[in-house]
Amino acid sequence: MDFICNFPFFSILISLFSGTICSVLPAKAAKAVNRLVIAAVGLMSAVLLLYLLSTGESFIYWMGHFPAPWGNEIRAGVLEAGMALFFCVIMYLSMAGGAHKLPGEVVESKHSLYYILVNLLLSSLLALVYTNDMFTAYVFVEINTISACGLIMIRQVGRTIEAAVRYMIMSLLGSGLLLFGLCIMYDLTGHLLMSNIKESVALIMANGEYQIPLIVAVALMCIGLCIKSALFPFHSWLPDAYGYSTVSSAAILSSLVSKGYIFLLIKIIYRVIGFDIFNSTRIIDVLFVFGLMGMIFGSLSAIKENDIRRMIAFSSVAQIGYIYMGFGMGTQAGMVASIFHILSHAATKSLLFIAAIGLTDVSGGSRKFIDLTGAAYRNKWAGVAFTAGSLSMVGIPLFSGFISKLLFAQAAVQVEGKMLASLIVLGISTVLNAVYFMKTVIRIYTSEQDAPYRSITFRDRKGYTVVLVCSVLLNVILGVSSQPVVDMIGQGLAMFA
Amino acid sequence: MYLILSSIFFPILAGLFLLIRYRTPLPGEKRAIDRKALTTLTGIFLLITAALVAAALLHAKESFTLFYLTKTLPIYFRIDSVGRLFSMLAVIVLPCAGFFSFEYMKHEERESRYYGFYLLAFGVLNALCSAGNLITFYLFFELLTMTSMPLVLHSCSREAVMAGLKYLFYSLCGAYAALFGIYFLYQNCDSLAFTADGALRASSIAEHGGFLLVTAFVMLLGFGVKAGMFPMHAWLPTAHPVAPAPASAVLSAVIVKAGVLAIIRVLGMFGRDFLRGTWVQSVWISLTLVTVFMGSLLAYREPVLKKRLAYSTVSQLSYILFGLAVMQETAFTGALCHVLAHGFIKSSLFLCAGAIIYKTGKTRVEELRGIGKEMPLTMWCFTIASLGLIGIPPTGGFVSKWYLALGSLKSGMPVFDVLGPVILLVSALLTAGYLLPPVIHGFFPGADYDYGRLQKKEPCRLMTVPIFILTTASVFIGLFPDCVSGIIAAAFTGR
Amino acid sequence: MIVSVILIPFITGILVPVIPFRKRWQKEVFLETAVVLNSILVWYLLLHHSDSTFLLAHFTGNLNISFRVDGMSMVFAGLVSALWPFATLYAFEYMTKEENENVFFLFYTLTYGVTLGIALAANLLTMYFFYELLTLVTVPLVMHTLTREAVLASRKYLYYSLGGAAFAFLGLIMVIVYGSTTDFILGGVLDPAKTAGKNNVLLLIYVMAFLGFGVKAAVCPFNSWLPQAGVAPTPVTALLHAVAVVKSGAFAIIRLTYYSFGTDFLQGTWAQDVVMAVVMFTIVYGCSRAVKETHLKRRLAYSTISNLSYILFGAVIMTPLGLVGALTHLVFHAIMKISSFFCAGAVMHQTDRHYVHELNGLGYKMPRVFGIFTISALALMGVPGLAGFISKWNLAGAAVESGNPLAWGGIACLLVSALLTAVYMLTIVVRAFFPGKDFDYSTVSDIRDPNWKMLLPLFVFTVCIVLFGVYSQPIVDFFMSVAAGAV
Amino acid sequence: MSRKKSIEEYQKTSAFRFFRWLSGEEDPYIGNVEMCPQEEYQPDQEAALRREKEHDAILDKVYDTTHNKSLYLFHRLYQATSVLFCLFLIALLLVTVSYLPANGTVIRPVNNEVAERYIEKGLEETGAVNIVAGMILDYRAFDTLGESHVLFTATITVLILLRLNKTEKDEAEVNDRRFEPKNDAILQLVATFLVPIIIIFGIYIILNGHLGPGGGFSGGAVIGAGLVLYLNAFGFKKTERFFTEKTYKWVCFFSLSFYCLAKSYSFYTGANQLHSVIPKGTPGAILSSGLILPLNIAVGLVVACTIYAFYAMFRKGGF
Amino acid sequence: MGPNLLANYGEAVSAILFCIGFTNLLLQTNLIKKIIGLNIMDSAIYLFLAEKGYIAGRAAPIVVDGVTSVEAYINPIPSGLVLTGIVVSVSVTALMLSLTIRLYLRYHTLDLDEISMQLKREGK
Repeated sequence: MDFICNFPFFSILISLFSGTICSVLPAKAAKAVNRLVIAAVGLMSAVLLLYLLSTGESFIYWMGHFPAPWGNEIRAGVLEAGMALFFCVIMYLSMAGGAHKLPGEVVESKHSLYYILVNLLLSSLLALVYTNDMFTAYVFVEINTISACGLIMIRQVGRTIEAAVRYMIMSLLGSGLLLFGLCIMYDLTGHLLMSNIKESVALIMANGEYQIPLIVAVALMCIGLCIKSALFPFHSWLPDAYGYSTVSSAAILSSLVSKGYIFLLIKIIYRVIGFDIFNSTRIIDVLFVFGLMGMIFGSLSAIKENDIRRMIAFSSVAQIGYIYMGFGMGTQAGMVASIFHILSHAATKSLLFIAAIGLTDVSGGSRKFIDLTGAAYRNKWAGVAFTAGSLSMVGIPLFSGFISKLLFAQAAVQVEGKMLASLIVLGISTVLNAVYFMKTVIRIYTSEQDAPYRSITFRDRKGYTVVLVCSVLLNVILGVSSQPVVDMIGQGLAMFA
Repeated sequence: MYLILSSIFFPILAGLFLLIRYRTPLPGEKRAIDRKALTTLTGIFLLITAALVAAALLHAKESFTLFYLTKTLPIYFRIDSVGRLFSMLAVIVLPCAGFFSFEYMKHEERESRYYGFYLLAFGVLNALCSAGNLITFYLFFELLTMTSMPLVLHSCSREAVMAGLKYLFYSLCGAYAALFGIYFLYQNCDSLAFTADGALRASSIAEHGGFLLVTAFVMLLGFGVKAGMFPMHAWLPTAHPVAPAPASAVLSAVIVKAGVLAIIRVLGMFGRDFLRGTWVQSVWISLTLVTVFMGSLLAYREPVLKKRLAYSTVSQLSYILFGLAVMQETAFTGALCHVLAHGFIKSSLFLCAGAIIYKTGKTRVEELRGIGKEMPLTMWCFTIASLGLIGIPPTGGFVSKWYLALGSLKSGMPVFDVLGPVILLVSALLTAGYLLPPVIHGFFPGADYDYGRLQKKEPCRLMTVPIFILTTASVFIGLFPDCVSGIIAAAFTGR
Repeated sequence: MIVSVILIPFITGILVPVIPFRKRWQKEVFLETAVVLNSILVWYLLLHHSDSTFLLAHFTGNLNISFRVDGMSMVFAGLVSALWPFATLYAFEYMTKEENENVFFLFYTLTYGVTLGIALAANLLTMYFFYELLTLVTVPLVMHTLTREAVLASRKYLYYSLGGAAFAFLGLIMVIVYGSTTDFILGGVLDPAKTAGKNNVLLLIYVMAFLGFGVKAAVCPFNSWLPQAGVAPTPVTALLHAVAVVKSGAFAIIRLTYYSFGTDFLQGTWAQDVVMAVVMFTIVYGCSRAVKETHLKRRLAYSTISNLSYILFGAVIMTPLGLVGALTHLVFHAIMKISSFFCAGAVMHQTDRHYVHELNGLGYKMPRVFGIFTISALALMGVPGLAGFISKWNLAGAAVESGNPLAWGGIACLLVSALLTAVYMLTIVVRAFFPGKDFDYSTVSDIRDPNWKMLLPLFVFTVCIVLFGVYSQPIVDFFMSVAAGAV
Repeated sequence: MSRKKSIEEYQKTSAFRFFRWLSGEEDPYIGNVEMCPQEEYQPDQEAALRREKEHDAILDKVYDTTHNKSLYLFHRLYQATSVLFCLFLIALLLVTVSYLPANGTVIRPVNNEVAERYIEKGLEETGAVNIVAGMILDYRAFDTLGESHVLFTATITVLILLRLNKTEKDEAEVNDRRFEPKNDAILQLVATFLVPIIIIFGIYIILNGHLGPGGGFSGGAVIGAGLVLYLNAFGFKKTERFFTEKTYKWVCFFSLSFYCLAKSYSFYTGANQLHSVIPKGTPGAILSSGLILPLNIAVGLVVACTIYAFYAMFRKGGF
Repeated sequence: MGPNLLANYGEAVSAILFCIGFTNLLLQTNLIKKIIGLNIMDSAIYLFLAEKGYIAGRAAPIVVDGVTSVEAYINPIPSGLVLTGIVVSVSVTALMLSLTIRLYLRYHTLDLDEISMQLKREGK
């Protein structure tokens, strides 16, 4: 076994451990450790990704001295490594982009706690990505949930706490369903490791003995994860949570946390249930319908919204709808599109949140559109970045959003029954996206003579600008040279099977 | 070739020259217009044009292609008998009315514009008469509308402008309806060059004959607008009263005849045999008859003289159209005779009305009591012309109406062969009813008329001579119809 | 080479705000030189084109960004590059009264490049890419004045365009999935083996894509952005909203219909009927609205809506002759409309009057401008001897020849529209030249024709209108060969 | 009936208009070509303000629960649907349950080779007599590592939520004094007896985790309970002598670090097939079963501290 | 209905409890009741797991007298899972409680809807 194979384990471990370490460090040092850990994990993931690409097959890593059905395991394939790398990049950007706002949002004495949470969140995300064990996944889902809740309410205004409560309630419902589904699954298969469950599931499907409970279990798990990732009817917690938490939190939450759950769902679909078995159930239709509804209603809510952050948050609902629509298509292509959209949406959403904060900064801290008038002139970089993000969301070629739209549409065409519905909704949703994003873009580029915050000028922050530029670049790179990424996703999915 | 071209382009260039050289000075601009020079120049131009046209007419058939719009759309000129006939009308009426207007327009503003467009319209009219195919014809048909519109709205009062626009839009509407047909003709004929006996390909007739009938009907309706045919006649009574009298004369006598000319051409293109006995013919005849009757009726109850004459024009033009719609040689002869007769008579009547307005300022019929005593020469001409229009021998109107009725009876159509002449007759009676009262009141103002206020108001020669010439011409046609019958016969066969 | 003609405007545009010009004329000379140079390059390229495809970049899968010169692109690129220098010249003079010139010229020049990109695109994806880009680079131009109206207009413009592109995108997908390639090939690229049994869906998507691209071409339910976008400075309205942008929509539809889906596939289907009905309705609707409209530029914008649908009408006849008609009108209408828009702009620039009823009597004071306006009005009406007649003739000829009864109805629409065109154009002319008896000339006393920078383009366009009206044979022949796929 | 109409009335009829059109006096559109300027768009500030006020009023009305009949009805409906929803869920799950393998029997998927090996070789491989402890701390130690971090994370979030600033702290302390049982004799006496016993019992549980029922978590909870009792009896003043926030921080830190590092070592060696140097010891002895004992101790410490910290936080937001 | 409902009475009870807890957590407006619902839900799951481990007539999995045969002990895995689950549940409950305390201190009510209303009134 190559040394590199330890990297997934290392990355989970150091991020977990750094959480502990940060608890005894002062804020400055905690920040440094946090950045360092993210960077290190990112680096390791990159190396791992290259390694996996060169070997061309995934590997399994024992967590302990015992092999498959007895001990814990983690597993690394191209997709996992790529996701880990991507999560690190986004997280780094989000943290760096929101760093300058942190003192204003969080009480000084709690900064180090903030970094602890971020580290733990990272570790839980990594664990979700790499794990090969359902129960481990459950445990880390809980870490993820709790730390995300912490990230929401670390900025202590009434809204965030309420949002945190709502978030927790929904998450706990989701966890409960997930756990219950897991238990039933365990009862039916007697295993907790994904690959073993999959074998048993295949047997069950072949025997036909426990089919009904199996499907119920799968449904429970799916719904649990849907709730956690704020699929349309379960999204009520989302706007406040994303809209009022700290910038970095919002960026991380919307681009990573929900994506972690979605990735887990993908793993469940591929590694636990089996893609074909999953597709033969009605569940994908439900996901499909919810996805479509999310695309429309999320956008509609976003249009009605008068607050830029909440608007972006509602847009996330719509985008998650896209992802579930991809699942709902039940084809490999749909899945690839969904995974690509996870990436592209994560890149874009964090960019949008960070850029939005730059705009509100120069508008007296107000997030109302009326006050944002002309903000792009006051903070040029943020304006450009926000525009780029919006264009990506709308699906203009050159940006990542276009590719995901393209992939979705191509996937949709291959699904006989769902083609028209998805294509039309895709079109409508693009129109709606255009409406609210372009409304904002035009608003920030409108200069009115008597706008109240005209005199505010942007204090140039190098770091912030660099983050913006990097995010935009990331977006454009995903948009322009998407082929390697798509290939990689395909390869990764192949490794799942 | 050069004669025809020069008869077209000389007046156009002359008109442009007048428009530019004598353009009206704006307030603040220190430039005066030498009115005398302007009128003299215009007169010379008119005469030269008339001479050129006359010379062109004398030439036997001549045809040439000026250039090609597209590969299959030549701008093609050819003088045939029909064109010659209409040219004759134009070449007499236009200079007369032109000279009349030298006096009439004395007090109007912006004379030069009037003369300029007058010459332009003359040129375009010449081109229209000598156009050799449908596209060329259509081109100048549109241009005729454009160039004659400024004549209508010359006074620039609100009503005049509105009337001008109305004229414009009605005409364009008609032209476009015609264009619709042209598109289809183009596809279904070998060429768009005029002929008298149908240019449609036999295969096309067989294939979509029904639709071609629709096309024909649309074209007839479209060109009928210019000729004041029923549903689209309304522009005439609006445009005439506001236009200067000589312009009305030209409009009513010549320009509306362009519509007639067009319809003759269209009939030729489709071929009478193709249309005869179809629903197109029936509907068309009904329309013309409705127009005839309605026009007379409206004229009868109209108090304003010029407007009354305008309604009369509506009615009389449909006589011509009726003659064409019968599609029979005698009726055709009658129709073409009526073209000439009505042209001379109506221009004469309008000029008379103009002279009265010019001298006395009276526009309503009931004001004209005793006018015959004041302007005897004018009123005599008016009387003779009126009689002609009613159809009293030996004027031109009688001959034409005779032929029309005869042709209709000969045609053997169901219903219309008798109904037509009856309506024509009734209409003639109505004509008498609306034209004779001014005459009677003019000469016999009644016992209570105050002869003391009477004063000689006879206009100057520049006005009376054109009126006289035109009246004479109308009588001449009636006395010697044979001199045109040759041309008409040739026209019927399309030579 | 082919990329350089797209890049030069980009570079020039970006340089405008960057280079610190000391005097205004320096900037003007710089811009004009660049634009003219680029146009010359384009023409050189068009005249010496080879049939090879230039591959710029792989995008994803078998999709790539590539360029090629074929007949259609020759038409459109030639048109655009011929008009642009004049429009730029005109813009110099016009913009003396507006603020933020640099930004304006930046995007104005960028638009040139993007439009050429649309024209020279070798496949649907590339075209779609530039199509979206076009929306983006033109929005700042619409927004230029930054008044509330302008902002509303640009917002609407964006919504409509992006929304339309979203549905056009579906068409792109169909071609990607069901076509053998996305390259433009006359006659279509759909693979019969793949499409078997899916015709109705494909047709539905075609209709959606048609309407999607139709948004830029202001097809009826989606046209309201165009009149509103008239708040932009006139050079923009004239060049972009009469030529570049809206014609891109029409161009895209032609590409979609003739080069991607293919006429064989579409002809005689319900989809053709639907789009034709839409187009016909737009023709009449645009004109009727123009008649009602009192704002000069908006009136012209409505006129554009109607005229664009002429082009589309030609396109949806779906015969080679229809394509010829469409192309003819594409080119001729561009010249006519840009000329009338420039007249309107000249009036606004010289007199600051925007409404039709304010134009009384201006004809005497600005005889050149209004003379040219009259000619363009007549041309738009389709008076023989001017360019408009030829294009309408070709359109109607194609419609008759197609033997499609609906197309025959379309001819009627064309003619109704021509009549309404006369109504809305000639009332202006009449007002300008025949202001009425009691008109007070002192109100127009200090108004005069604009200077040569504005007049030169106008004169050139007028000459073109007349020239094409009288002698259009070579250019129509060229269109014929394009439609036959011989170029 | 030939009633004569007045002129005005007549002029309104369509017959009259038709006649006017016939005689060319009126046209449908000629008169309409007249133009007048359209009104410019004017943003109305007042209207906007009014709208805003109305919006507020509506909000007030909607959220006025006491006076709102429909809201009350809505609540009732809400409750009813809640019950229905619950019943539906129950029905669904009962159906599922009815299809599950029968309980208590041997031949079930659950009783497979996994459980078999744990039972048969657990003692040998982990050295723990308590098979469950062996399983969670050795076979499936990764889960447990995560589990302890869940607790850690929760503590952090509670800290974030409830920990007070220096200034607030003083105030809270004053408030807290009022609730604190002041020198309750009975309580103190009982506590003096009980607390050592409880803590010793807790320690026993921890240390005996690998040998019998018990383990770090349960033992830690017991110790925590003892500490809480002590705090209640004697107040913060006393506890702060030996247990402050700093103590808590470091105890947690060291315990967790140890846990992390120890498990990392074991994972690393396991995964790379290296030999672990940690001796298994004799099964049944107190110093046996490799890392399980130290880990139990670490977990116990963390849990004890955490339980105490929770209590302190809930009570007054600090130690 | 499947064959094993009566045999699985323990699971059935846990399912009912789970649903009650779930519904409470989802639909109660009072925060404390929500937390109680959460705990009921979690407990139901532990009950379920415990039932899964149970095999009639066997002992708890603590090796007695060195007997390491399968027939002697019940399945140890569910017990382990329950242990882990309890820790998670404790953590989550603590977090929820502290959130409730915060909200109560701020808004003086435990009703989540009323808190939302107050927030909306605050208008930010």
